[in-house]
Amino acid sequence: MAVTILFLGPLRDLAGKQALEVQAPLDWSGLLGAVGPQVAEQLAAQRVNVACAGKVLADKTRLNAFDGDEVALLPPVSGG
Amino acid sequence: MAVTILFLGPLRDLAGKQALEVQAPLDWSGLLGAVGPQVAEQLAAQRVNVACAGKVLADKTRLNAFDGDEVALLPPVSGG
Amino acid sequence: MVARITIDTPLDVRLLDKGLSVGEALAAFNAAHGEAGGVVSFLGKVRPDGDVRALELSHYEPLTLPAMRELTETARDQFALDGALVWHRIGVMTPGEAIVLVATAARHRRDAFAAADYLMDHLKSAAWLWKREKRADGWHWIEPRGQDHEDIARWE
Amino acid sequence: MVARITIDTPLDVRLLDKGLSVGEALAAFNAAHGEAGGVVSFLGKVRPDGDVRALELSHYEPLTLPAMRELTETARDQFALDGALVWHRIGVMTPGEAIVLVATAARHRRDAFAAADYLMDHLKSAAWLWKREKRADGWHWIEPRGQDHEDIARWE
Repeated sequence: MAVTILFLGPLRDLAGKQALEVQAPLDWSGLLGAVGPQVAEQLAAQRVNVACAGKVLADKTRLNAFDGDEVALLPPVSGG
Repeated sequence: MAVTILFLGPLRDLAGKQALEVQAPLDWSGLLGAVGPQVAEQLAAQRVNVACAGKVLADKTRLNAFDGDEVALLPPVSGG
Repeated sequence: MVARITIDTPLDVRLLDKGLSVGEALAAFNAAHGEAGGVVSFLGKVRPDGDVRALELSHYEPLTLPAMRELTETARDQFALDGALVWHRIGVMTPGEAIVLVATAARHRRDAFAAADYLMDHLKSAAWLWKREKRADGWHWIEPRGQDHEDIARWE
Repeated sequence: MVARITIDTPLDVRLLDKGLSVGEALAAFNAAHGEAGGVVSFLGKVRPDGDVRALELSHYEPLTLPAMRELTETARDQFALDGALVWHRIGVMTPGEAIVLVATAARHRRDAFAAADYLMDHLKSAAWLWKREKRADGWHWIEPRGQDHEDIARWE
């Protein structure tokens, strides 16, 4: 089975897609490798949060996603 | 003709009536004499305002009401 | 919803001697200010406090409405409002009925909030309204209270 | 007015993918909180700014609604609310359309005002919503801005 990576907000445009399926399990380095260099650069920046299975991770570098989990990449929300 | 004195809010109960017609012209001492001792006592207190012909008087003791004027006695408005 | 109320003036100030339909009033106000980014409303209702059966508001016609209009103009200028609605009930009301409805429309949220708050703080003293409550033992006039002066002092 | 909307929970939090009828929503909220002395509402609309033709809000379902609910519960506890309504649009909207409707009901006016203000200041960061605007030259994502952090800092 697989882990689904979701690109939210402007990251969707940067990734060129809305979602991506990868092999489980998925950790932080696996994530950085899977999303392509542009999204990986954004991910490394502090302001992008990562949610796994519906919870925002306090420390995204400790990502540990299993079979069937959804990993959402959450850029800062918009102002205005 | 006459000047109409209006008793607003709780002053209406104190006066036992809503309005009173008196001879024009009407000045401050005429007003105090016309309204009865209980209302006169309230009027003397600072918190009761007097309006003449639709304007609240800055100095009510300078009241000078003419024929056809309405003199309104305005107790403090209610809180809550 | 069928709009039975139309608002065609930026500052809509009314004294009403009958019940007001809050939903319709606010729908009309929103429709009148389609370009405002933010609309704030305040609805004050008669609280079912203790044994209060009814509330009566009396006013002095020649002063009440002009004072409410003047206050609303001041709020518009001070908070750059697109428009304001200030409706006040007079007469006899029962618990749960609306006493006052204020709405403000502004380009920015903060202005709309501040203007509604300002209008409510100043309305009671501007409006020359006297209030009495009917309880089991009859009608009682409500005294002025210090809180109103404190409310106004916030803006000075 | 025929009430086509019924509110039967003290805290009514919704994400809506279609237009909302503000008048009906507020009428229903008022009806649901007949004993509250004060009801405050805030309506945020798409501003017809420059050449903005449309606005799109996207969100992340598993986070947005729980976060809005949690925020609303916090507001209820902090301001002793009788009830609150927090409705947010998602999807594509055009200028003049409602984006957000917040209403608060409390015994006292000051609490209702403060709670609505608090909810609006915190909603944007709690709600995990991303916004983009369609202009003549296509869609543009709206960047986060410092004001939001200042808005929240008011309450700390």
